[in-house]
Amino acid sequence: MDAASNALPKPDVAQPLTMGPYALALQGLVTAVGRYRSQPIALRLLPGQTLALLGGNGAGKTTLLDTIAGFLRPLAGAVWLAGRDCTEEPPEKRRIGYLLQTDALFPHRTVAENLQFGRLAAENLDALLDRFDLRALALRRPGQLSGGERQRVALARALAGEPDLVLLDEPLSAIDPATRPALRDELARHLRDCRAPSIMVTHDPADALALGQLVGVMDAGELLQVGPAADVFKRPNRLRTARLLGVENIWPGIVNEHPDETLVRIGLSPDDANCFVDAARPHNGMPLLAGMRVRVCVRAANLIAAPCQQPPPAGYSRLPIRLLDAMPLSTAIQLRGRFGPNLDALAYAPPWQMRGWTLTPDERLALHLHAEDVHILQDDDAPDPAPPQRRPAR
Amino acid sequence: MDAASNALPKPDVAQPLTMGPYALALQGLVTAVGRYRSQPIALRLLPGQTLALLGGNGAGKTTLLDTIAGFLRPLAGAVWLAGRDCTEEPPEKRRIGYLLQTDALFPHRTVAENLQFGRLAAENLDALLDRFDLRALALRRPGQLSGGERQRVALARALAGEPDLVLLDEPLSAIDPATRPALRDELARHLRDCRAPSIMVTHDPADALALGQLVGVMDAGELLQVGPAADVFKRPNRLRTARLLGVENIWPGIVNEHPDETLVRIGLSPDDANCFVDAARPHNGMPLLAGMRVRVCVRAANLIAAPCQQPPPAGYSRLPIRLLDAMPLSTAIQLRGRFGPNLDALAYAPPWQMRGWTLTPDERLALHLHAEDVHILQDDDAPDPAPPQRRPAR
Amino acid sequence: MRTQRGLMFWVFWLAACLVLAFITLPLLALVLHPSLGQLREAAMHVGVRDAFLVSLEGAALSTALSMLFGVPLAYLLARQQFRGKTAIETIVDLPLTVPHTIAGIALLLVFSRHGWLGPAAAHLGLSFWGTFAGVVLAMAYVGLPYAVNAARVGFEAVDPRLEKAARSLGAGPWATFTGVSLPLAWRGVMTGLTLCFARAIGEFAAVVLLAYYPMSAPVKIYELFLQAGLNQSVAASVLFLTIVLGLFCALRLLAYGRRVERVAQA
Amino acid sequence: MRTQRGLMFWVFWLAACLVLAFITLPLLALVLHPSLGQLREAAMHVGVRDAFLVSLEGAALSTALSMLFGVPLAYLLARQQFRGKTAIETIVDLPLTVPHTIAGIALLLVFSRHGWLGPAAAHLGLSFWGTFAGVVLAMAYVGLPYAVNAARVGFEAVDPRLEKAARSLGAGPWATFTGVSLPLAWRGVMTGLTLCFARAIGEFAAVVLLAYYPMSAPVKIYELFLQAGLNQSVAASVLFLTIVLGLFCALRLLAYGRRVERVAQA
Amino acid sequence: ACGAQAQAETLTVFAAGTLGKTFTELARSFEKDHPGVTVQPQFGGSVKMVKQVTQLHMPADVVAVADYSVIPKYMYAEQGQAATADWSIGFLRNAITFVYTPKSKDASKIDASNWYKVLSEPGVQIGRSNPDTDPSGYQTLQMLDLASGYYHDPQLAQKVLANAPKTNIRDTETDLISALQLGQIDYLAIYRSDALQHHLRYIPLPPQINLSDPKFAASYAKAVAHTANGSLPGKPIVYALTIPKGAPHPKLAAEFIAYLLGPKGQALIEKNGFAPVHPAYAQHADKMPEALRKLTVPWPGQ
Ligand SMILES: Nc1ncnc2c1ncn2[C@@H]1O[C@H](COP(=O)(O)OP(=O)(O)OP(=O)(O)O)[C@@H](O)[C@H]1O
Ligand SMILES: Nc1ncnc2c1ncn2[C@@H]1O[C@H](COP(=O)(O)OP(=O)(O)OP(=O)(O)O)[C@@H](O)[C@H]1O
Ligand SMILES: [Mg+2]
Ligand SMILES: [Mg+2]
Repeated sequence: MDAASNALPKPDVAQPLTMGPYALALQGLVTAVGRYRSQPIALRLLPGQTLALLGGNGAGKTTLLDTIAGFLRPLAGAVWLAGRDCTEEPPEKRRIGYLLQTDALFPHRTVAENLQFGRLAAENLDALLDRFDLRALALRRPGQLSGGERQRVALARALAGEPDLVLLDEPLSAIDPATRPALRDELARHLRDCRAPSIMVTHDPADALALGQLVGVMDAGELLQVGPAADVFKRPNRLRTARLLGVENIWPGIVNEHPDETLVRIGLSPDDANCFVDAARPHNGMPLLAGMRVRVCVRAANLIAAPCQQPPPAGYSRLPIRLLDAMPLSTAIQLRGRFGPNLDALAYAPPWQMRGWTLTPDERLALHLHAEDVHILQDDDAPDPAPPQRRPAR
Repeated sequence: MDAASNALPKPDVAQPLTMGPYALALQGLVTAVGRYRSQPIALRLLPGQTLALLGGNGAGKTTLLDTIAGFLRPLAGAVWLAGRDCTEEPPEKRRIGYLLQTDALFPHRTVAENLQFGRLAAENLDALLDRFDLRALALRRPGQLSGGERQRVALARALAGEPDLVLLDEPLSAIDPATRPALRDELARHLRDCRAPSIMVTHDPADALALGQLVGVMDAGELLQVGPAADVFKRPNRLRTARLLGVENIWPGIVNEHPDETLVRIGLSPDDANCFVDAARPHNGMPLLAGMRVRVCVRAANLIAAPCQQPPPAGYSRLPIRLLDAMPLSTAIQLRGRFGPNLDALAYAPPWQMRGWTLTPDERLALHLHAEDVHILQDDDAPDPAPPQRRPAR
Repeated sequence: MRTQRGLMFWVFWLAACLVLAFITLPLLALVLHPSLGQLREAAMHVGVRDAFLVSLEGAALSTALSMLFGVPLAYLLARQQFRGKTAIETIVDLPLTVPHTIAGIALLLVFSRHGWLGPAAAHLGLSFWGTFAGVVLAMAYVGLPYAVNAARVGFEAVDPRLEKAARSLGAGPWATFTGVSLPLAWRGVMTGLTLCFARAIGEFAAVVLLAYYPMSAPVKIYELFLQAGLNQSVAASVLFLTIVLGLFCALRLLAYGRRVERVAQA
Repeated sequence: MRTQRGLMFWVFWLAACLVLAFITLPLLALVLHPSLGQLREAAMHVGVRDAFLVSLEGAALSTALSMLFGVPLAYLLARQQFRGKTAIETIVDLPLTVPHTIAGIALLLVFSRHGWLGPAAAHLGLSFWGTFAGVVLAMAYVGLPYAVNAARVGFEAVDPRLEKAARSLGAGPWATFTGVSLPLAWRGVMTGLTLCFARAIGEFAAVVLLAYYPMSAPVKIYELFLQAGLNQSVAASVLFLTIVLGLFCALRLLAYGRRVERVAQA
Repeated sequence: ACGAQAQAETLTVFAAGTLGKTFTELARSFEKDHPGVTVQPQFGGSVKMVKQVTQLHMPADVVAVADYSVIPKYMYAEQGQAATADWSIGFLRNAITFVYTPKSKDASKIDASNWYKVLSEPGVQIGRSNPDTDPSGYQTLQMLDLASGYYHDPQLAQKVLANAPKTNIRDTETDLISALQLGQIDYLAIYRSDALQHHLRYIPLPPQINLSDPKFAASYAKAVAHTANGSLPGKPIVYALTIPKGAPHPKLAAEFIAYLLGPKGQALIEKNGFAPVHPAYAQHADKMPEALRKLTVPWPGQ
């Protein structure tokens, strides 16, 4: 049961475009606003598919949605929607349901009037109110709604009227944690029921995994990676992607030796024979030759804390660490340890595993790590990029 | 190693105030703005202590900070700061470092000039810049900084000059997930080094646990609970608190029988003998009599997924569920199941536990739950409160 | 914010009171000057009533025209970025600076019988010399900058995202303008309307050059001063002020009654 | 936003061009009217130069005074909530509505030799009759509403959170006002200053009643018209307009040169 | 010219707009002869200037108006109202005429004999000032009434006035000079002095009708102008002046008037197209300052 099971094989963004079964296709789209310019962006979505778009502040996500919706003219490329090239169409012709980064409800109209604006005037209001459970709010003005209610109305407005495409710009940010899970579930239900493809921008990897069949990662105007959600989270294709996806542990390493055909061993510290991890092979077609400098990406959730002496199960590597601190989070206990020369490891342990296990600082522990959970990337990026200056001086 | 080890015993908010060793004391403070009125708020903080304040949108958190900082006049009560009653003092006399909900950097001044404003003019600028690692940005204007950089400067401005109290209003919201962990660590470091007590408002339980020795929960103008972080998360005192703290599973139940002196058994479904949980006794002094209607709060992370047949270890209850779906999140795999008549359970399983265990929908599983992890609350709140209307019509 | 009753607060209030006294005292002196009988007399005077009517109608019409043509310009200035925008902004402010008599002469140069546009207008049966049309023309000229500037501020305060939302809901540019931008810029537009109206109704010098007859209120008040004396003319102006103030308040209510946020909320 | 070249766009531009033509044409006609020789002659005329100086100095001084007293009022209106605020707002707008001659008469009623405050002022050695002080007084009266209203808009646009930040950093109300509020409201304050200046420098009717002498530019232009005829007076006013426009542009640059955001950023 | 030189003094003169050029030149010349003295003439409609003194209580040293009857009417004591002046001097004469420009309709064929026919033609636009408030306004009406008799055409006044509708009326005729020069109107009823000072062509009307000559006072008196202030009989156009009672510098004012009535003043008056009244006429000579009394003769016919 894989959340990405109904996902496409990763669309080959280079091959010439044929609309085929796709409901949305972006062909070498170069977006621009102010002094910002994106790289050419290619993307195809099937009907009903949801793409969750992650990326740093100022990556160009909103700009991309604005271009698809027709508010910005692309510098190059085309937008194909429901079988037609609509690059030159004005926004009101495109039949796109767009939830803007703020909810953008019309403050001078009631909820019902908001839902009857423009092309939605032809819809059956009663049916709409029922579908989104808004009957009680129909006569209120947006200023009289709570944040969560506002967002629900905005969502209804974006999804109503069977649009050809749904664009959602951070639909769940600015919602407090008490309201958030319910709203996320509701959103998931509506996106499932919706025939149109949708693109949802979010800063929260959890939202992306929960709602997107596909996940895309953008940074500084470049669509770094698009693919089935689980794939992208498991195998980010670049260091920037890994960072944006919130991979907690990124260590430098050197390809050492080859224990066998299916595994490759990566040394994390040149002089410490104990400090290595095994990774599964083949590895995304990367030629892993001995001596090559690589980056090892490991999610904290995949590191299993174990007593120091306990031997790792088969297929697992063992990292001996000195505990720095342990902190209970709401979903797990966060362990921070140091190993090798000066490398930090972050691990999440389920609270029940820690029951009755009193940890003291500087205690020696081992972290076990399965070869399948080790993701190796080429060391091509700058070693530790300073956060790029995103907003140009105005 | 408990994150709350240096926390106070929960201050008894009713007892008459003596400043004692406390660096900040609020005594029956009634805050007000517009048509909003809070309940009387009592609070005491020791030097160096950090209180993380959680709560829904419009709960009154910003209003509370504004009142402490002297921008709003309380309707009643007093603010004691560093041994003096400063309820009537103007804001500029209070020596409070206040990071407002937006960063509130002066856009017409450079970073250096921002850090030399007001009482900070007397500080050593070089030392400040070095301490917060801002030397490279000193001559830029806020408009030329990225969001993360802006927040760092604002933080420096709030913490500089040895204030008597530090107030931080959502210091980490609006920061993208790539920048967030680093900034959180930096903030934690500075709060540790800081002699003054601090209050930090946040929407994120993870931030609250990571940064606060004490956690407070506010809702609709009421400080529902204050206490050591782990305590509050483990034992929320009301249903509203539990919801705001993000407790995933809240089930109705009836106190059944008493298996022994240390345990109490709660039936979750009246007719299904299999559908019960055991909770540890004594239970916060609550008299748990047979037949009493209660609410059972359980965090998803504390539910251990197990094959259906596997018997629970000693001290654990067993909930037989039918799997609804499984979704990989970045830190765990989220399992959703149904049991009894119509109750849903959410459980987080570590990814390594699920390795090689293929789950299919409708599969029968068991969830094991330790008696210590079951938290029982009185069923006094409304059964399923509609989100209160927080913003009054303007 | 807490009302800080510090020294600055009092100094500021002192300055504010001086300003208010400075504005109010002369008007108060004016209002107290005529007796009730004189006021009644002025109110019964047919010429005075006619002049008031001309002024009110002229100001209303010129304001309507200013809004009709000025609001589109205001919207363009608020929304479009183009080269020469600053030049256009300066042009719009020009009538503010020109001494009013000179503005009248400038209008004559263009709209008189032999002026640049006079003959063309005459072809259409329009004459601006000594006609109601002339009153309206002069009023519109001095009032336009206020209409444009205030409406522009109103449009600038409307969140462009609301317009985007309307467009993507299938509303064309026109439906978006009338259904979203204009209602949300209401306050600014109404402020512009009020200011333009106020400026138009008070104008004397520019109007009198084009049209002494039909007499508008300021002209009539001046004539009363010459013909009948100070008391009568002050009585008429107090009456006039009262009417205008009433209208002013009504417009203000219309402008500020509909307090809706113009920004999409997070 | 995408520049939608739809029908509405063109209709709006058409309306905008009509407005711009309406404003520009009369002024163009004015500028083209005098010959270069007449302009030179006007420029060499000592009386004209003196009058320009009086106007510029008077407008500068009255604007300075209006700002000095009007800015605190603007700040209070922008920041404080109190009962009667609407009344005060209406009072501030009053001088807009009053016909200018009436405004002059009202000022006379209060500030003339026998007026309410005239004797008191005379005690202080201040006379407003036929003095530079009178010019400044009348100019300030008609210019004040602009100063207050524009400055108020400027202050309203300053994020109160920035003021809070300043206060909690230990800056008193005064330091906060001068160090944060005022610099950030710069644009609004400067716009107010510009409008007030423009209004003051163009005023004739109110000024001429209080102070025919020292002659300000509009009075001089009127006198030139009486003595020398239309051509000289138009030449002088073109000259005057040019100077004022130059000043206007300079003020505009000052106001808009410092584009800083006035809102704390998220 | 002595005594006053010791300290700087400012003399305020309120004068009819038509006296603008004359009095400004006079002021400069007076200042040259009286060092330390500043003369500040202010110009406007005659009635407006008088009312500024009587009703707005503006301080003025000399008031000079375009119609001698204005001073008695508004400034002498009247039903309880205190007098602001009690004497006046008629010091120059003027004539009413029509000015035009080469662009005016039928400008090429108009002359002193056919003017009333040209002005009666349909389509001609004639400007005049407000007869209810301005002397030249009612003087124009009186002149046209006289012309009806003089040219034996009872309809003359009516026909000419048909071309001078309300739209062409302003407070003072000088307000219309710009309209004339910009071609909005063809002819403008105005004083001859203005015509000369503004270098405008004008129609030399016969003295029997142009109200310039006191010789014809009796026949002038038969002409009537119907205004809002009642029916006004015609009078010769004699400009008058006085020193208001509250004048700040009555002594200097008398010196200024003497200067005006002296040779230098008379020369300026003639240069600017006025006809001098020499010696000047005095009304209530007993109440005027000694120095002036000897420069005047009693008003003929009064
Ligand atoms: N109207 C504009 N004018 C000029 N530059 C702009 C404008 N809007 C956005 N930008 C710039 O374009 C870039 C991309 O902005 P965009 O809003 O698409 O980012 P984003 O990925 O949506 O970021 P966020 O997560 O903060 O919403 C940024 O560098 C931004 O500063
Ligand atoms: N200036 C104001 N005038 C009137 N009402 C206000 C004002 N500021 C806040 N409120 C109201 O007071 C209540 C508390 O607001 P407050 O800003 O303290 O909430 P908060 O807990 O900080 O919420 P958030 O998480 O959204 O920041 C809300 O109902 C809000 O609508
Ligand atoms: Mg965005
Ligand atoms: Mg808040």
